[in-house]
Amino acid sequence: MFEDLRDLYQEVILDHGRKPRHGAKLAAYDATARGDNPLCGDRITLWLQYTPAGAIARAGFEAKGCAISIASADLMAEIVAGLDAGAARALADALQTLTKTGAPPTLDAPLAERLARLMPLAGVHEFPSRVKCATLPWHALRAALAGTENATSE
Amino acid sequence: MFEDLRDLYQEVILDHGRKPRHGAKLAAYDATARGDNPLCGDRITLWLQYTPAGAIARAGFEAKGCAISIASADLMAEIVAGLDAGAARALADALQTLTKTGAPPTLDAPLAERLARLMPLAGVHEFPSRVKCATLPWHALRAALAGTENATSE
Amino acid sequence: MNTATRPAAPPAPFDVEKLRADFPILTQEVHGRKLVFLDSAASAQKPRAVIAAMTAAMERQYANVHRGLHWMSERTTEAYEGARDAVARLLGAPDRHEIVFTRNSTEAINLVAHSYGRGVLAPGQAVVISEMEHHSNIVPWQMLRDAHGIELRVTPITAAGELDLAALARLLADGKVGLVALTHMSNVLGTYTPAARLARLAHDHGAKLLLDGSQAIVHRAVDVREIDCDFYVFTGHKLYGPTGIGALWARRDLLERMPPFLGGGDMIASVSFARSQWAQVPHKFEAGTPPILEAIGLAAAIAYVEAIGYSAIAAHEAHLLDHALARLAAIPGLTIFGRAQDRGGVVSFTLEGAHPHDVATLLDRQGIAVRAGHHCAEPLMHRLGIESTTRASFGLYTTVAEIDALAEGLLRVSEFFA
Amino acid sequence: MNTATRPAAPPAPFDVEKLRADFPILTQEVHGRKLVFLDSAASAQKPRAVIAAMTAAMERQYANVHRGLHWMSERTTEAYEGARDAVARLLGAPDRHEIVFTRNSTEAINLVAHSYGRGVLAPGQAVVISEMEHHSNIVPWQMLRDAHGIELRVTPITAAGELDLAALARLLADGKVGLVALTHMSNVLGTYTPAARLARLAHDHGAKLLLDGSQAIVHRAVDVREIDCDFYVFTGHKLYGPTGIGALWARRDLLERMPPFLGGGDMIASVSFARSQWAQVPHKFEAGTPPILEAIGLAAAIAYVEAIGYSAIAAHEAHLLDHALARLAAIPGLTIFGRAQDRGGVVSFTLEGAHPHDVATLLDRQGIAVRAGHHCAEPLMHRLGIESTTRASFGLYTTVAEIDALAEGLLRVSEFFA
Ligand SMILES: Cc1ncc(COP(=O)(O)O)c(C=O)c1O
Ligand SMILES: Cc1ncc(COP(=O)(O)O)c(C=O)c1O
Repeated sequence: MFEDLRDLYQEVILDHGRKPRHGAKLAAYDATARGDNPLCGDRITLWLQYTPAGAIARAGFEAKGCAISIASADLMAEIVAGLDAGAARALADALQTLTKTGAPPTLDAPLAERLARLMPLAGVHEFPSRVKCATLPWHALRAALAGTENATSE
Repeated sequence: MFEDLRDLYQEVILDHGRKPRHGAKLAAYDATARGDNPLCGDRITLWLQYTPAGAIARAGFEAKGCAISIASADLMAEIVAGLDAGAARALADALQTLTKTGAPPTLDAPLAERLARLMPLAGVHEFPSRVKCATLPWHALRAALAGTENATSE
Repeated sequence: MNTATRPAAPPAPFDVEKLRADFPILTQEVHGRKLVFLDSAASAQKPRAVIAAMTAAMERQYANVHRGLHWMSERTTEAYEGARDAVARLLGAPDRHEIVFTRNSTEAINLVAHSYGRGVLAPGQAVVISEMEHHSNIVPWQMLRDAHGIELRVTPITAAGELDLAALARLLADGKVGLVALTHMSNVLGTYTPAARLARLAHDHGAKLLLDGSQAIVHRAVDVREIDCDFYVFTGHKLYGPTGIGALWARRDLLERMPPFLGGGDMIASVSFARSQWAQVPHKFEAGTPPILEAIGLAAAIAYVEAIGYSAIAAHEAHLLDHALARLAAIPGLTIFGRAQDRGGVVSFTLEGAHPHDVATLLDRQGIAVRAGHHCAEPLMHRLGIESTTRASFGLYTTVAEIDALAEGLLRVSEFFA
Repeated sequence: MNTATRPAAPPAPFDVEKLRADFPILTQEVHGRKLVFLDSAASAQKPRAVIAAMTAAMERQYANVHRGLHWMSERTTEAYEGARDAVARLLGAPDRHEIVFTRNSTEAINLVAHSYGRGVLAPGQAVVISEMEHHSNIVPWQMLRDAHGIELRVTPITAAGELDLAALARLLADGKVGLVALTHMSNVLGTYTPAARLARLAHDHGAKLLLDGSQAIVHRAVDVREIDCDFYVFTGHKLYGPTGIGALWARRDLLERMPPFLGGGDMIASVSFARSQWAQVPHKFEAGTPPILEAIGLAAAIAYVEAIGYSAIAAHEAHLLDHALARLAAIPGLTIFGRAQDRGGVVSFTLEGAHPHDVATLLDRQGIAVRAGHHCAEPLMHRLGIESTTRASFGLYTTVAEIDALAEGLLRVSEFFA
């Protein structure tokens, strides 16, 4: 019955969605932002800690959301650690393309590797109304990096 | 071609529409009111002179309007002379019924006779959008009798 | 119900399968499965009668209204104004001039917030809404509060999801409340509010009552004279009619006192650059070319519902609701929100271990259309301590078999996420 | 015209008889005579493509938009948002988020008068309109004037019925004017206004330009980037689309600065009783369930017009206009109003000895539908020293034979009243 849903709900997604590894506020942080999906009430708060050089050291989040958005947030938190703002934004762009088209854009080696870990989110492109679930955490990331406090996934 | 229009444009109408007998402001008057048809911009100003006893002595009007509304105003001015306010209002009601249904309501003798002279306006009931042309002067009459300055034929 | 002016409903037995044949969309398939449409509270499907009325207008008899002296315009004006009669009859309104056509319920409430709120209420007065309002009956009052210095008070609901009438009475006690604006039926909890009691309560404290009938009018006969409220709004697309049309009923004396809302053609008596004069009600509130085809479609929808009869519809839906509550309650981990004594055909719930979005997506793959989210009632979600629910809602075409399909579908969803 | 994003119009020869077959209503009879519909400027007839698109939506693919996660809602959302793309393409708008759906032109102008007028313009600033505006582009500014302390200036027209640009420049000279709001084509005189020059003139004096394209967009391609205006509004029902829908285009930065107009569902990012946050543009301006079916119908109308091509339509209508002006000028006692260099397919006139109402009624009996009255332009009537005119207006389906029927019909009317 749900065979075709396996594209959307891959094991990685179900697993990160159920048991996120980074689903907590950071004790100390340098930036934070909230993301809202006005269409459904989903919400994420993201915290970032920067390295002295200004790259992302750690990310943590609290979210109310579906399996897709929690998994996306958790994968994001895992993957952006170590990236500077420019690279993190490039990855956010790539995720956007991936979830809209299903195909990963070409990126340079270090980013390409991280993007590969996001591939389980590619299936979302077949479910237009769910794309925003996957991108909401990344909108919050952009907002935190820009120093804005709110983002929406419209 | 226009046979069926003879119901609407009877000779009496065409005649009063072309050469109204009462189409002028009264030199002295006791009441006045303006009537507007917002749907087409037609406009009538009506003046009434009362007898010492408070009946209508004379009526005069200035109007911009179609053959139907001018004829209706002119017939009205002719017919209401001598009526007290109550009788004039009863006639206005009767005209309303006549133009909406095509049939004259039953009235007492003196009024019935006057209503008979309005029968040429009965044909208007077949032309719903023209009913207001015929009733506009009578709305102004009601307003003048009530001491209000404006009436519309909505 | 005002039986005097309402056409007598034929006491036909309610045959849901026969009625379903009136709705072409119900034979559609989704993801290779027969459509089970349980999202009627968001917007209902349209019977052939509505589609045919709109098509006939466009194919055979159409022109702009009110301003035309030619045949097509006269006939179209009659049809448009005939729709006003139909709405007046539907609501039991004493005077057809009390019906104002709007785009939807939302615009109708905004009209009242603007024209009554700014034009009649004075700064320092208060408006009362409840914890279970739709955003459309919250945001316009917030905007009024911020622009016009009106206090906004929120009356609580009980644990059962009913209005707390004692609390409402306390909110009204100081006599500052000019308007009470409440839903007639919650789009989340299904709760009917006790309309006539609310009217007495409001009036006893010098306040007017507005009822948001967006959901209520779909399921039950409404008579504004019996209720004795002051404003009533509803939206066409939930009542089996087209989008793009809604209606406001208000007492004539209130409409007369309210300044206009939008300016433009058709709402004026005369225009000069120095100053314009407004047309009489309801035209004063209908600026520009109105939703003509939509009014014609709405009139057909009203006639359709009246022909079936509200009592038959209500009986059918009560049966569906009982069945749904029983079936869903038996599903492990499922929580139903709201347990009002008097409730209509919507059921909101959460399922343990599965977010409402995921539930909706998995049901959709089984052909079952439900809604998931906050249902434009975020404050109610906060009140309930949740972010969102899944909601199944019924129309007159909903069947017991569809409820069963929902229950079975939910069991599969639970398994998937187990 | 922005050929890059507009689909190439096939250079098909313009065959009016073939196109007429697309409009079912044109075969109707009125008073036993073939309908000659010369009232398209009031509202146009609908091609089969529009009727079919709306019917298909209601029969096969419908649900509420934006909030649904199920197939019917996703598809309907795509169709609704696709209509936004179609409007953006039609207007040459650089960004689809700059298109706001409204009920009609009237609501679009009210939206600007409210959100830009009260939200951005400051008391003491001025708005300029012209002597030949439709009430819809007068009354909202009067209401703004009276509520918000904005000065309303009226720029005159010349004897030919064109804007007096020197006078307009003088009105702008003191730099107080924040907004110039002008028709792009007069619905009475047919005059096209020089849009791009108006934009330069307004901008040179620090003012924004709003164009009322209700009539213009029907007859001629519009490109808001080429014109370089700031706001553009039009209404669907004149563009062969359904009633109940219109659109506002505005530069994104202006939309961002404008506070919302109506409050309710769909226009918010989050709602709490204390305060709500607005959604992003254009949703901030679309409260409640939008005109979904109407957007779908409008998209079909736009596609229909684009497939024929504006250049073919404009050429056909120019020919009709020349013919009409020649035939009517030859009728004794007939006065035509307006003789602008650049004009579109409407002709307003009076006939000696016969009031416009009587003319319209007598033409109607011959099957000819024209409009009589002030055409929602009372101040223009005053300027012309009259109360009303008769107006014949053309659509893409109008024929030379119909113009001839009008001319002959008018001769009969003259005889009747002689
Ligand atoms: C020039 C002009 N502006 C505005 C309007 C108003 O359009 P609507 O009534 O659809 O809002 C019209 C048509 O009536 C018009 O011709
Ligand atoms: C209770 C309630 N009020 C108001 C509305 C708003 O209706 P609309 O979006 O048609 O304006 C809805 C439906 O969305 C509703 O359920």
